[in-house]
Amino acid sequence: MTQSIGVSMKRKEDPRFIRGRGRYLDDIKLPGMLYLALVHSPYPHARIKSIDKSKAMAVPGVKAVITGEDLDAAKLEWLPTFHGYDKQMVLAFGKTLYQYQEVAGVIATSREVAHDAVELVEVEYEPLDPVVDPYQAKEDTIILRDDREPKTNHIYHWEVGDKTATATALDTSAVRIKERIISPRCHPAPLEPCGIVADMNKATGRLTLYMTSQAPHVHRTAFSLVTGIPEDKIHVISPDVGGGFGNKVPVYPGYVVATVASVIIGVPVKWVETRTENLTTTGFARDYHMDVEIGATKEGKVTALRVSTVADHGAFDAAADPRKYPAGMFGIVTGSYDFPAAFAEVDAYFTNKPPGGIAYRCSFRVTEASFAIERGMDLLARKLEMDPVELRRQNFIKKEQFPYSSPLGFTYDSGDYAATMRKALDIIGYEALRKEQAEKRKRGELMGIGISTFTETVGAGPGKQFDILGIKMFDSAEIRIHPTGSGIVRAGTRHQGQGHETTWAQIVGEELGLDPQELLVEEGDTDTAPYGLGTYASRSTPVAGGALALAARRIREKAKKIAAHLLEVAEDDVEWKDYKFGVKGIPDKSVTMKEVAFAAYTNPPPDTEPGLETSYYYDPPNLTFPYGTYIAVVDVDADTGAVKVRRFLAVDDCGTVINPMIVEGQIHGGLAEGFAIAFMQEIKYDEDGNNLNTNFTEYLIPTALETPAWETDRTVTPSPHHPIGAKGVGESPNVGSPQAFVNAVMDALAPLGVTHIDMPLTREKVWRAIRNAS
Amino acid sequence: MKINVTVNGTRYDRDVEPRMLLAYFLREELGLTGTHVGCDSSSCGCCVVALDGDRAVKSCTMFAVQANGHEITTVEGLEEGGKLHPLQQAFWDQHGLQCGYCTPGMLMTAYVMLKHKPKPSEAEIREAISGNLCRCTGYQNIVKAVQQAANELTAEPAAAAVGS
Amino acid sequence: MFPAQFDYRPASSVDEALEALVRYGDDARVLAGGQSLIPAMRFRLARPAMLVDINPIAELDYLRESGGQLQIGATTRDYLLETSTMLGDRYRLIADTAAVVADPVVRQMGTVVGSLCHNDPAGDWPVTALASRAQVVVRGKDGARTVSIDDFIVDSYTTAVGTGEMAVEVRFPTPSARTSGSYQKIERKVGDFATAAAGVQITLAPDGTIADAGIAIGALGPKALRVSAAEKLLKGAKPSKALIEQAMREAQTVADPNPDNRGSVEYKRAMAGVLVGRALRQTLERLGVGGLA
Amino acid sequence: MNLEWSGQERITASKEKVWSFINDPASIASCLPDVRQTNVLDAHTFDATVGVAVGPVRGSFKFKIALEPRPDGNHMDMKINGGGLGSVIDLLAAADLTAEGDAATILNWKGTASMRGPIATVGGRVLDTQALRVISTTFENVRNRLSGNPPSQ
Repeated sequence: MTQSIGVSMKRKEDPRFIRGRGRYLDDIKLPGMLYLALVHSPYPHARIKSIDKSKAMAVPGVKAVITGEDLDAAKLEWLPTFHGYDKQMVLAFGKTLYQYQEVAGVIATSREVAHDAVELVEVEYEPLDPVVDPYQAKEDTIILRDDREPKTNHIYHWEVGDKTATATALDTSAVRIKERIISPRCHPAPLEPCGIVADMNKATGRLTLYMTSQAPHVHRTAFSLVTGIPEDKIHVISPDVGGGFGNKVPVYPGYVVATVASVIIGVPVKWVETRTENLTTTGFARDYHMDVEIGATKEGKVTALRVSTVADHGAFDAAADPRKYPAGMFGIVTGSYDFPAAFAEVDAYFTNKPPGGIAYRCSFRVTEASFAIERGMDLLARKLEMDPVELRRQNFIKKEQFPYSSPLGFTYDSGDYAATMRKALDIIGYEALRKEQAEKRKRGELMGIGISTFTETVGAGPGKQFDILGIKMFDSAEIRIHPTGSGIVRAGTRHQGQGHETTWAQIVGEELGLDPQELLVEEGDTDTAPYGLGTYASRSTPVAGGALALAARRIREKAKKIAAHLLEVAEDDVEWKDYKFGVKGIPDKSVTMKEVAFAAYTNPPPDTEPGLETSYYYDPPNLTFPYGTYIAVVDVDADTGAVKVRRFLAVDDCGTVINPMIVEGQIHGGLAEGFAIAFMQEIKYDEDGNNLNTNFTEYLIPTALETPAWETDRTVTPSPHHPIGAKGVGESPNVGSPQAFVNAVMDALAPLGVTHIDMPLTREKVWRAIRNAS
Repeated sequence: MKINVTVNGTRYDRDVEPRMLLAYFLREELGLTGTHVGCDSSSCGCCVVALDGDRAVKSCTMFAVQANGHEITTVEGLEEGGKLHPLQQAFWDQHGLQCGYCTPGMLMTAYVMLKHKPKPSEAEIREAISGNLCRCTGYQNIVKAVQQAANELTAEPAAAAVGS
Repeated sequence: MFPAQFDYRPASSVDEALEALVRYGDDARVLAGGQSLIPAMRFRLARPAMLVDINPIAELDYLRESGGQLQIGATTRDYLLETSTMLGDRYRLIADTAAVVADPVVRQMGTVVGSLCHNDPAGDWPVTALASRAQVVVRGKDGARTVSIDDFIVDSYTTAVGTGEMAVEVRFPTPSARTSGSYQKIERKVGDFATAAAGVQITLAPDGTIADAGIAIGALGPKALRVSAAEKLLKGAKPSKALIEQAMREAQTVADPNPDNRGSVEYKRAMAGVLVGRALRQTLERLGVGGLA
Repeated sequence: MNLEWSGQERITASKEKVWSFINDPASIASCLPDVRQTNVLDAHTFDATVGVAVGPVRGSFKFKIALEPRPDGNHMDMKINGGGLGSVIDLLAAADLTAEGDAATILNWKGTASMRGPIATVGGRVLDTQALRVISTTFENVRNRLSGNPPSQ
């Protein structure tokens, strides 16, 4: 056997996907299955005066029409949100709180008939004035949630850091910047929509839920808590997931209504959302309005950071943040810089918009924080008339400062920010680009170079701090090695394209000296997989990856006993070397793990249990802190406001790299989403609360033609506390890139005096900024 | 309405409602679930199939009744004699897929494109797949995969000559 | 989403199609490429009771030069024009347009005539048809009539095709040798409806003056609009920077856009000028007249 | 999505005649374009079903219409709330009357439309102007009826 970790092994999951043999949710077709379609409110805020089901019920093939009142009678109308501070309606009950809110469900023999009948459900609304802007919500002139006490739209205030010291430091700083920086509402929009097939088997009393789920175990527990069905009677299966990006973490009304219908009718019920339902009702992301202030000395040494945020949470507080962290890991807002003082606060408000606040391809609220600090540093550089690279270099947390205690409470594990930035500057040819820019500026051409030297925190997380529904955010692995030396590996995570079937096999193969090709990885079935918290927030490798390595080491410990037995030496004389067990001092005497596996079943030592399997629940001692330097080079067309991204370089440091090919693929994908967020992706509401981006003709996903070509490289600074030194990478590119694009455009417009434009940087916004400046 | 459609070389006779979209005909009537549906607005291209071998079409924007008397090739029809089509192999080799949801549509769009344009440039590949969305890969490895397949498909006769 | 129920009639000849269109009147729609109609049906905005499918009519699938015209049949797909070598330099505006309609997969189903009949205010073909002074052949029970494109595109989504009629062909006059064109559009991404678009076709006289000019803009009003004032200005004049700037201003005057997610009235109107300027410069460059930037 | 339109009609009838006409639900209802069904509820309100057809988009909207005359006899607000195609359209039409001698009246009108639901985005590009045409055609028909011209559609 040879090395498994660090090898660009081709993906084990691909053979089924390239043949069209993946099995996604909508591919599941059970005998007698019925279909659910939902009725939605056209009003963002309205009282429901009446619902008339009769015409819909009369359509041949319609089996049931379910309303909020029906659910309330069954005590299933309200759903607890994940962090437990709020609850949300399953179907609109009494009033609707956002446009497209689910009002009723129609169950029918086909999708077409269900949609036909949806049109015939007559709902009488009494429109109410909507609250669309979180700053308007703050006024409390219209109270959205009648069901809550006290009567206010304010959800919570959260703060971290030394408020007084920060204020003092800012007040005495020679140079200060202040800007309202908005991370606009957007949506993950994986290409596979969300869906469920709920199958209540009245004979066995078991409820099987096929769900597009990034966290099947958590969903099992949640369904048990809501319905009162014992957890052993619920079986959640998350089949192949066609992209998630955070969208498939929450529990949605469609899931609940389909489940209720299956429980009542006793046949399987399928619900697959339309793209419009996906964009208008399921987990949105961001919507943070951040007032960022940075103080510095005249020489460019930062003195303090203060960020005050207004968060728009929509109609229910269903943000998918850990219980004790309502604003997630927003405290990472000091970024890669050594701030002597810092303070951050977040106030969240209800508005007439759908609930969510999910971590869209990022750890909880890390994208917002990273955007704020990286934009802030550029604004400060501008004010100081300093090269943004130089400002960053001066203020980086230095290599020797790790482990670094940040003023907002994190302990950064490892990093060498200056070295990574240096590498990026060399590759992109920074000096030459600045020279070219200077020449272009003389000719009036708009060229910009944008840099982002971000640090994120991922891998939630240590159980003493992080939980969901009270469940600690550990993760798990189970390994069974078969007699002939192949095996099955199961984890509590659920991949959606990240390549776990390959990388998990590589971790276990590396630890055990087995061929990853012969290690089958299975996830997503709660009957077989060990309990885990799922895949989101870049937690799979930092948490489950640790569990896998440690489970494998447990196997190895037992294997060592068996090896000693086979080698007829004392256990102390056995050493694990070159992926096999040898005898200290006797080079040619060894046994392979395959031989050990066979012996575990055929010839175990007399005092040892037969078999070779184990599980491990890993509670990580700390979060991990991946980082990187991203550089964008852009050209701006002053006539139209169009931005052309000429080059984009990402130099990432995610610690130990398990599969370089997969890591690079993750970075490409995250960069494309960061590009989309910077330039086109937004969920916008007009003043009446109408969603203006209800399908892919208006919610813009870039194609291969708009998306730039990506250049990537890396440095490797392993995490000291992670069993294999890995930090996680799936989200770095999405967290780190938007600000590189925006900084580049602002740099291009610098000669005109333009300092900030809110994302997305549409042509018109850029054009307007240029026109207003000149 | 009664229709006959040849899919991946097999003729199927079915009675369908006129409103049944071709994508759902393939998925629900024929069980060929490799063709996916990702939107309602003809935007995403997850549902692309080949019509009569020479046109890539979005099967969610075509009714099954329109396919009456025509030949459809889906992702399931790419493999020949147990051997992956060079495009399938290239997507695997180049890590041209992650979640796999857009993959069948991408493969079918590229499959038709390479028939008309056997030696596309990178820009031409990006243009040709711009009716297909991908959320995972950032497109770069898809472009590389199509390039690999194009090279292999155009090199094949030469390789065969060497072999004989 | 799933369309509401409808009846379906595949037609094997124009007469058969017309018979169905007459019988079902306003409840019937012609199905050609279906790339606008079917999504509208999926959203249940369009719900025709009868779809008359003209795709089986083999005789409507052609692209030919005949009698001083480029003739395109009602089921001819955009991609055929995109890939045709017949268009050459003279039909440059048409070739330009065919390469940017919707997205490359949609173009393999979508038709030129269907797009004209749909007459989306942001459609590409109405712009190009105006700039190149096309005509549409409309057939009814009592025979065919030829309608100039200016009369054909009546209003948003409304054309001169009456109940019981169908468009069977679009004709573009074959221009003289010293003709070229350019189609310019701003779209937020591939497949998006245009934020603004401009089509230009110019024929140069032997003395280097402009013998004929067609200029139209799209997505900038209730329908594609002809910039007549600019056309008049150019005709007989010698190409110059000042002339182009005047034409740009005329385009801005003609533009009457609606605000939407793509942009404000102000932005779109400004783009009317920018795009007409770019299309004029590119056309003239293609005719060997440079130095106008 | 909000849209605004305005217009003017010159009606060859006295202001009093116009005022009483536009105060009568049955009269106003008869002036709606492509009206399929009306039902007068009381002296100031009525229901109407109006056909909508633009290109491929065909359907009908059910409106509840409330007339709110100002006591001065010069100004009328019409609140038109309704829905169809899974969406909601709220129209507000305001008419101001000015006498031009005894035999003619100038009717200045202003309309705003707000749309919610699928048509606001998907169909907005199709239906925005159509919504306002309901108002403009209605006032045109008021003019034609009172001036003795044939109605527009």
